[in-house]
Amino acid sequence: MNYWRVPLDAEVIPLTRGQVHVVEDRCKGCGYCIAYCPKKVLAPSEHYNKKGYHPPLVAKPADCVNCHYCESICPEFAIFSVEIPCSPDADRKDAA
Amino acid sequence: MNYWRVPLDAEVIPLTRGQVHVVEDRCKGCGYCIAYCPKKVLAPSEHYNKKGYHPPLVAKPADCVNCHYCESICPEFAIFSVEIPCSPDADRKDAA
Amino acid sequence: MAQTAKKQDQTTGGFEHHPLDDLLRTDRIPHIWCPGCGIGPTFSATLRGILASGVDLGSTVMVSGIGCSGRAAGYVKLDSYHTTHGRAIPFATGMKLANPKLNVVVFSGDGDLFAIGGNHFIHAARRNMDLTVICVNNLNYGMTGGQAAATTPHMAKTTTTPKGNPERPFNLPLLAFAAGATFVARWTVLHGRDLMESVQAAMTRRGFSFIEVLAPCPINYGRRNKELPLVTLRNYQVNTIIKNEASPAELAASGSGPIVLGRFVDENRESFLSQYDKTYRPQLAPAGKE
Amino acid sequence: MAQTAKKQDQTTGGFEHHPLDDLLRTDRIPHIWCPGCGIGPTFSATLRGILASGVDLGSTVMVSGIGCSGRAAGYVKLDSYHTTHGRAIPFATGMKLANPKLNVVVFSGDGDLFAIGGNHFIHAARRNMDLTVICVNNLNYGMTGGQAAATTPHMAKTTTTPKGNPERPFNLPLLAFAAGATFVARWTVLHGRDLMESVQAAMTRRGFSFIEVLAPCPINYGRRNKELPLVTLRNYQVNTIIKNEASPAELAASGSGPIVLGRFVDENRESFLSQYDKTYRPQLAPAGKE
Amino acid sequence: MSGSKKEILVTGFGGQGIVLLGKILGAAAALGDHKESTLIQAYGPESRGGACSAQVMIGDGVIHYPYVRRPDVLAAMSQAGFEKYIDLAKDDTVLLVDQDLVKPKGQAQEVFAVPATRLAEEMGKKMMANIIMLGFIVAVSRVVTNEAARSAVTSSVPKGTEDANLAAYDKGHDFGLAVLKGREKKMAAQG
Amino acid sequence: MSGSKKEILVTGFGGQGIVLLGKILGAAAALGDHKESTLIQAYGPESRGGACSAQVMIGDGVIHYPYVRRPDVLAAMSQAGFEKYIDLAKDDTVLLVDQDLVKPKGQAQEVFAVPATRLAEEMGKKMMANIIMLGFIVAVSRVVTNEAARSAVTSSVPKGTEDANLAAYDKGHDFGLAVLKGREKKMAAQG
Amino acid sequence: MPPVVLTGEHYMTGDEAIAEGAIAAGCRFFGGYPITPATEVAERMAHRLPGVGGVFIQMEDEIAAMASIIGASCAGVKAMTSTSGPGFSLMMENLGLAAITETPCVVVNVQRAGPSTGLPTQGAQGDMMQARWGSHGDYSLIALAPSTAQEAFHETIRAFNLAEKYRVPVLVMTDEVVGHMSERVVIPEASKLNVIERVKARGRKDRYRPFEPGENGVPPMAAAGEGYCVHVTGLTHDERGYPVMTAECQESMQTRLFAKIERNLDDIALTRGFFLDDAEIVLVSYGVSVRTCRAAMEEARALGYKVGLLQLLTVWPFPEEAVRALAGRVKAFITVEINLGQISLEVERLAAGLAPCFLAGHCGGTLISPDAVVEAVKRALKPGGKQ
Amino acid sequence: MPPVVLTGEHYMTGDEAIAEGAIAAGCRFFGGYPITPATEVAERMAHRLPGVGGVFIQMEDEIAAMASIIGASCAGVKAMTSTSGPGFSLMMENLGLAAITETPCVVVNVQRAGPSTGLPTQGAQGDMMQARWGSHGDYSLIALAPSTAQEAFHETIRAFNLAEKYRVPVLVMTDEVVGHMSERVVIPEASKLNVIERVKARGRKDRYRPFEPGENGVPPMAAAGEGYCVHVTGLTHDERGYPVMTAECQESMQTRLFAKIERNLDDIALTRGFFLDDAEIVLVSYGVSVRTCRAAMEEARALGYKVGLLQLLTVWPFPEEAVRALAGRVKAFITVEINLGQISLEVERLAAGLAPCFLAGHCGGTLISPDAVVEAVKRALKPGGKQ
Ligand SMILES: Cc1ncc(C[n+]2csc(CCOP(=O)(O)OP(=O)(O)O)c2C)c(N)n1
Ligand SMILES: Cc1ncc(C[n+]2csc(CCOP(=O)(O)OP(=O)(O)O)c2C)c(N)n1
Ligand code: SF4
Ligand code: SF4
Ligand code: SF4
Ligand code: SF4
Ligand code: SF4
Ligand code: SF4
Ligand SMILES: [Mg+2]
Ligand SMILES: [Mg+2]
Repeated sequence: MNYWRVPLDAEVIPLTRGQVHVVEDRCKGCGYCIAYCPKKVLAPSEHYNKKGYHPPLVAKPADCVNCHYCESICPEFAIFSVEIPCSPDADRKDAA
Repeated sequence: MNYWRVPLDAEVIPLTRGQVHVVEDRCKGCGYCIAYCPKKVLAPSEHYNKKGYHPPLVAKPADCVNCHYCESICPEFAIFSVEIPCSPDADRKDAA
Repeated sequence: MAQTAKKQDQTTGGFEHHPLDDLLRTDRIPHIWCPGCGIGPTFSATLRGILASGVDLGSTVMVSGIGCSGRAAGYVKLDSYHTTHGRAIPFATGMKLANPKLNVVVFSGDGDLFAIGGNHFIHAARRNMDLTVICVNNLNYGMTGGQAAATTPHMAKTTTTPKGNPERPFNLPLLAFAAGATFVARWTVLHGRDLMESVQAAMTRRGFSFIEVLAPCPINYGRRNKELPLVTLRNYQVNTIIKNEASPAELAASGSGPIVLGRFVDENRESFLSQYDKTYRPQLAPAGKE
Repeated sequence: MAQTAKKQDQTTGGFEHHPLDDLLRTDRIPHIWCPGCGIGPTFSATLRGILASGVDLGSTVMVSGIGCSGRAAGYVKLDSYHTTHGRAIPFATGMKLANPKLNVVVFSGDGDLFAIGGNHFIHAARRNMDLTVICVNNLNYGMTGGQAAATTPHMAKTTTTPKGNPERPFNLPLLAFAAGATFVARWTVLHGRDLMESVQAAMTRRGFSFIEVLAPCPINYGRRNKELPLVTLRNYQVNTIIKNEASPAELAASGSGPIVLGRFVDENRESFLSQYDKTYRPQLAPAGKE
Repeated sequence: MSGSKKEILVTGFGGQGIVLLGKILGAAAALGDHKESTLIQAYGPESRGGACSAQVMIGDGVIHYPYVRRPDVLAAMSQAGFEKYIDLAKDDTVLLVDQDLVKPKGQAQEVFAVPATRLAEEMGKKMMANIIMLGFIVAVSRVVTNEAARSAVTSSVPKGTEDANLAAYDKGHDFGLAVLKGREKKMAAQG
Repeated sequence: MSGSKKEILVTGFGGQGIVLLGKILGAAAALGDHKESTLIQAYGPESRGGACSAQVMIGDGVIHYPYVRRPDVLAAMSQAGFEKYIDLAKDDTVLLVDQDLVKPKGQAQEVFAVPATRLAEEMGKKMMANIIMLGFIVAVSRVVTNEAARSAVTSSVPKGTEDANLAAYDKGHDFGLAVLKGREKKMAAQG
Repeated sequence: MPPVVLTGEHYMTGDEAIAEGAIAAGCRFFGGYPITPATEVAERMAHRLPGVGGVFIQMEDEIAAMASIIGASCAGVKAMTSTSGPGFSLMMENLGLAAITETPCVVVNVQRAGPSTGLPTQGAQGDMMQARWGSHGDYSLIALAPSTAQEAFHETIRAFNLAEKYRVPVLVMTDEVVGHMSERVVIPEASKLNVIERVKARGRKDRYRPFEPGENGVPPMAAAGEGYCVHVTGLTHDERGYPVMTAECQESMQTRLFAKIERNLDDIALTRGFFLDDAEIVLVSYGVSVRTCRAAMEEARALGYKVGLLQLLTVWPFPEEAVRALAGRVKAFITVEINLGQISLEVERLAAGLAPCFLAGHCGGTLISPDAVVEAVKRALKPGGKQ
Repeated sequence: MPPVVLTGEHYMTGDEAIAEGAIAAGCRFFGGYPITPATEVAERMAHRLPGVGGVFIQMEDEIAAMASIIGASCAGVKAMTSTSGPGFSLMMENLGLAAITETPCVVVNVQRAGPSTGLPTQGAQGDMMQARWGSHGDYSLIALAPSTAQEAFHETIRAFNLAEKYRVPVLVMTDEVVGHMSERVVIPEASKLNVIERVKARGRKDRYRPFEPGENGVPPMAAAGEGYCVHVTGLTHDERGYPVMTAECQESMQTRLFAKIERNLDDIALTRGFFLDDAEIVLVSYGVSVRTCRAAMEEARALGYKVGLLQLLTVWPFPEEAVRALAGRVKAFITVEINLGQISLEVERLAAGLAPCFLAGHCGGTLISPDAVVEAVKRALKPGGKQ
């Protein structure tokens, strides 16, 4: 189901290129960010953090469109994205 | 103001002839029964009851149409009417 | 002759038995309510409604909280419980659940049911608890001398709002509906027959029934707001309209415009007890019957 | 290269400062909420809304009651008060009235605000008290291990309704509206941006604002009702519709049909404080200004 | 002690303004006459109709125990109140009643009667019967001075009603003086 | 006293089922082995993530004081729990850990390790790691009999999951027996 | 249909044992509100009650819970609620209603460390004085304090028996440790359990006076719906139940309400003595701290100290005679309780200077350790030793 | 604008005097709920507060009223509520919150006869033990008891001063008689009144620890909005205000909370002695019963009995030393209070068998009569006379 990975407000937010950061030791491995990233940037990891959870792996960092959806849904303040300055054209293509 | 003395539900209740009774020592002289009797059967009295209030005077007993309005509005269970058996025709005329 | 009749009527000989005396603890009458107080007519219509409903009086109970209105429990010749301020509904809930055969009527004041007791009210309504709740709304706390209540009109004067009430009152039928009540009506003490019929209807249905009754408190509310008792009653007469089945959401909050009276909600929804029995005590539920 | 980037991102070197860290007591993070708990996203959207509103953070206060959600007050880097079960609203009321310059946000759970605290809620709404109230509705009492709440769906299983909840839940926006709230919205944790915008709007208006947030409690509610966290989120996605300005009375009580989300009420009515000042403290009211 | 202390008991039913009467009396003693004074109000749950009383103590020394034990002055505005308290009266207790509401019986002491309620009704101010009774009490018992009482009336009643209340007070006071004069004459005649 | 009494401390984080493990152990002792037994559960406000422990006392006589003072058996399913309690251990305390979650360090006693969580994951029942640990504890420490433990498992877990839980129990128990055997061999080899 | 009495051997918590005790005692209504560490009582009642024909309801708060059980009891059904400190505080107003209306009911307080929210998951015995004095005005009630799950089962039955017999609210004052600890509970057959029913109203309905004392000063009770047309009020009332607003009526009502408890102290105020015959130091304790005392007593005796223990199974009314009788004989009392000195005040009062009194207590979060008690014993025996 | 302090001579009730005392003490927030006989305090505050820049709000119940004053005080404003027994019972939970969070506030209880609704319009002193023990868990607070309207004025100011100085809830335990009685009250000029302000947080905002004790063991207090970014919780907490769920933290927090009161008993525990020098019989009393005692003392002395009076202006913390100091010297103590024995239990405890202790009390509805006290004196002096 395609729809499943589209954040509910994807249409209304400006898409740029982003770099996603994971504060690993805060993560409790709920998987929300992985499930809801519209670009499938994130993936489950194998390794454990200090508390024994599996933080997400940034599998496709280049695909991040800086939509902040992972940041918004994360219950742990453990993930966020920051904008990468780059050519707007490239961005728009990415997001399309 | 004519309307003032018509009980709100006068249209919907059957009118007969009534005899109104006052349990004087229960009365606290609020005057509701006097004000709301549609037939002006009741009037203020001069005399005091045990507690020092003026119970209503049944000024026009023959006019009572047994509508129970005084009974319904009395806060003190101090007044009530009972039906007097009489010719229905007379009644209807009375009520008209 | 007229004279004779009058004398006879006004003595206590022969005719003093008021039709409601059988439902009154006559040894406690006259009651404590002030002259012109609207609790009396509300109480009397309630008793007539109970009688009219034909329920077994031996298994009919009245529960009250604290306040002038709450004193009703002390005058009714039924099993009657005068509890704590605001707690009549949860008390009644325990009573009804412990013995589902009881018909439980809660009769209390606006402060009792909606100020301190507001939470119990909305939860009982939500549960569709099998109770009939009658609220004497006299727009203030009568018993304690006329303080603002959750029903006091905006800018009305009370002893705790000496320059006018900065708050706005609840619209009780709307609140009851929003909370989940399945029977909601509003009348005034002038509408004795309608009120009586609403009580009667409430007594014979399951679930949570709520009836608001506008009633004067001439001594504490009326005095401070230039409302002599007869003025209040006149307002009830000229400034109300009856709209049965009006949507509770449309009932104007008291203020401008006429006060809407009527029977607003009468919905058939599984009551708490019938749902509980179905789910938890099938052994008690009459087979094949809903 | 991707590999390198990944490593860099996932270390704590250089990038670990989360955009909300300035509003968090980071020395208390990680918080106590379970993996997948919906309180975190609600809290985070609230903080973003507060930031976006541009209010002075130094005069912004968070007040919570008791419950998992109520722990939020312990994580926010604002003046914050973790009070007693159900009493956040009256506590916040005293705070706001004592110092009207404060922006007071109440953040608490459905049990806290609507079970034990229901009365305070409806009265604060009625008064149009100058507060922003955010309710994490996780359909149960998380903190005490998953008992039924006033929001638990009909027939849902909890530890105190082992065969299903015989009661029906409140429709919170409808209740808030009926009580008198002048701003009412409902979102889910998936609707982070809408939620954030509602918080932002609420922060900059006077009067009583209420925002309900549907949030999963996977551990206590989810487990007993076959709702894994991702299942709940999916429900929020596929089983909701957004209808801004929908009439609260039309919001279907949860049950059949999609859950209606949106900003339902946004009404301009004199708040308690502005009315009080006008009536009682004209000396304090700014001259000529409403 | 009782020499320097006056115990005054005023009784009636709720709604008659008994407590205000007591309050004015006490304030007159305390603030006008610079004596010590306490006022105890006793009332039931209801605002109207129930028994109600005001107990005023006036003395030169500090008043510790504020309850009236044996009243020096007993004023009754209801039959029930009169009957409830008459047994506390001493031989020299000054008894005062509203003559339309109380029919004294069985007591040995002389009774001073005033038609306070009727006078008030005549003035069109039924709710000022208590102030008329106050004037009457002051005139007959002299527990406080007339000046102290008048100024206490002024400062105790709602703004705008001072004059009407003073008029009521004076009516009661004059009535009291007249009664006393009549009594003196009678005594003189008898003596 | 301590001769006839065993103090067992199991620790982990909330959500691992530590309390259920303790409850089965205690029930096995009390109902299966007909000993006296108490179980104390200690937990924080949160259901997940916080430290959590179960303290089981097993003895022949009545157990008055139910807190573990010096554990005879200490089983840890989290690093934090291990570190918190290791100082209570005696020289002869039997130490057991989930080897993937706990890295023991600094202690003198021998450590019995089991990959309980991993074994559970392999079984597709991650939440049965506690039952595997239980089997392991029983095998290694013999604080209760195998029969008592198995029947306590059956009567303590949700209906319908008995077999899966017994399988998990047996896996842990077998693992424990194997470890013991290995150790014996090693000791024999060393000795 | 599940068995009413769960006869047999069980490994269960104190909370669970309380629920089973209640069911065995005939409790058929529970109105509650969740709170750690009492929630499990409610949860077990939610499971168990409907099966035995009773009703469980989770109310909107503790005030409502308390009101609901009074209502249920007035309808003729044995009723209970359970809570912990914060909820107990909220029940105080209606506890007074139960006392003045003489409505039998049982309130379980599984104590945790306070004040306020305090330490919700950790035990204490800090509500013992509140149990006696927490509601406004003078009133009298009964409070019991079990120290084991087994006692919790039996004392809950005793609580119901006393409540029904004396028409009084009875408190079961347990704590988090007993509440959450699992241990063996042996439940006898139903026929072996002593279950007492309230004395019901009998005779001519028009002559019945709801508050006219019968035997033992306790009025027979008519339930709603039985045709006696009672009026029950929280106002001061006469024997008819009618409010009478006089000091005289207050006096006569209160005198009887206190007397019905005081006159029956022998039946109510249960204590248990351990090694009191030769004791020089007497530990006075109740609830979970009795466990500490029994462990400490063994240790102290092993060290040669003559230590005895007075266990208060009934804490209120305070078993005054038991303390007075020892006061002349012993070298010291040590009250052992998880608080900063509550029941110890009563012990001190009753010792009347005849024996020095000490407290081995702290403000909660854990048990008193047996060591602390042994230390207290040593100190008490030091000449002139004051703590 | 009306004057802040109503300097001059007034004839007012105790309730009114309390309101004026509060205003004079700087109270600027009142959250209340009407109840006889305390309503007049609220009503006067409703009139007076807005004029002096304060706020009055009538809350939906007493729970909310109590919560609102704690919130207001945390916002930096002196705050009060008033109630009577039933409402006082409802305030108990949040009273514990005020205690554990060290929030200054004043709660007035105008006592009426209970339990439950009891005699709403008639006085008693039946909530005195509840004042000390009514909330769950161990906590410490201050309770004062004025006996006249004049004292009511001054003791209300003292209540605010103690509340602010020690960051503790302070109770003014008066009763219907003092509350509704009118008498002369002389109000000094504002400049003659001693008004104490709380010690505010100062210094670097990032270094401030909200519960780190300052002078006298009391932490300086930061109000919301002052930039100190405090966290305040009803959970057991450390000096940062952060919850710490251990018995150790509980111990250290509680030790300080109790010590700040105990160490300052000299400042807090006010008593007044009358004729104690030669007294053989000492009446111990407080609040309105002091009036009875003073009348009775005059009568008894006139009869030749050497009677003295110890008036407890502060009832909690109990002025233990004042009683202990007398215990060895006097023939008997008679506690005079309108209840069935509450403060008398403390007197008995502290007398420690050195002097027999009696109670002249009843359960309310009227004052104790001076005659009853004189009788008690006579009985106490009879050899072997026990009441
Ligand atoms: C806990 C508690 N708080 C306050 C009161 C005082 N009180 C008695 S009646 C009442 C208000 C009554 O108002 P309402 O319910 O509207 O009844 P009314 O007298 O107007 O009929 C109050 C505040 C009380 N008895 N108990
Ligand atoms: C007076 C009182 N009663 C009960 C409790 C126990 N209690 C703590 S949190 C809670 C319910 C919390 O539910 P909710 O507000 O929905 O928060 P959640 O944990 O679900 O976020 C309860 C009943 C308490 N602390 N105080
Ligand atoms: S910012 Fe958006 S695109 Fe980038 S990782 Fe997060 S959810 Fe995916
Ligand atoms: S949403 Fe947050 S907590 Fe959940 S897996 Fe992603 S980073 Fe971890
Ligand atoms: S019954 Fe009707 S007509 Fe007759 S007196 Fe009463 S109100 Fe008038
Ligand atoms: S309505 Fe009743 S109380 Fe009023 S005047 Fe008529 S009879 Fe009297
Ligand atoms: S005070 Fe008001 S409500 Fe109470 S009895 Fe009097 S008129 Fe009725
Ligand atoms: S119990 Fe539920 S609400 Fe509480 S933290 Fe866990 S998931 Fe969240
Ligand atoms: Mg009212
Ligand atoms: Mg919740």
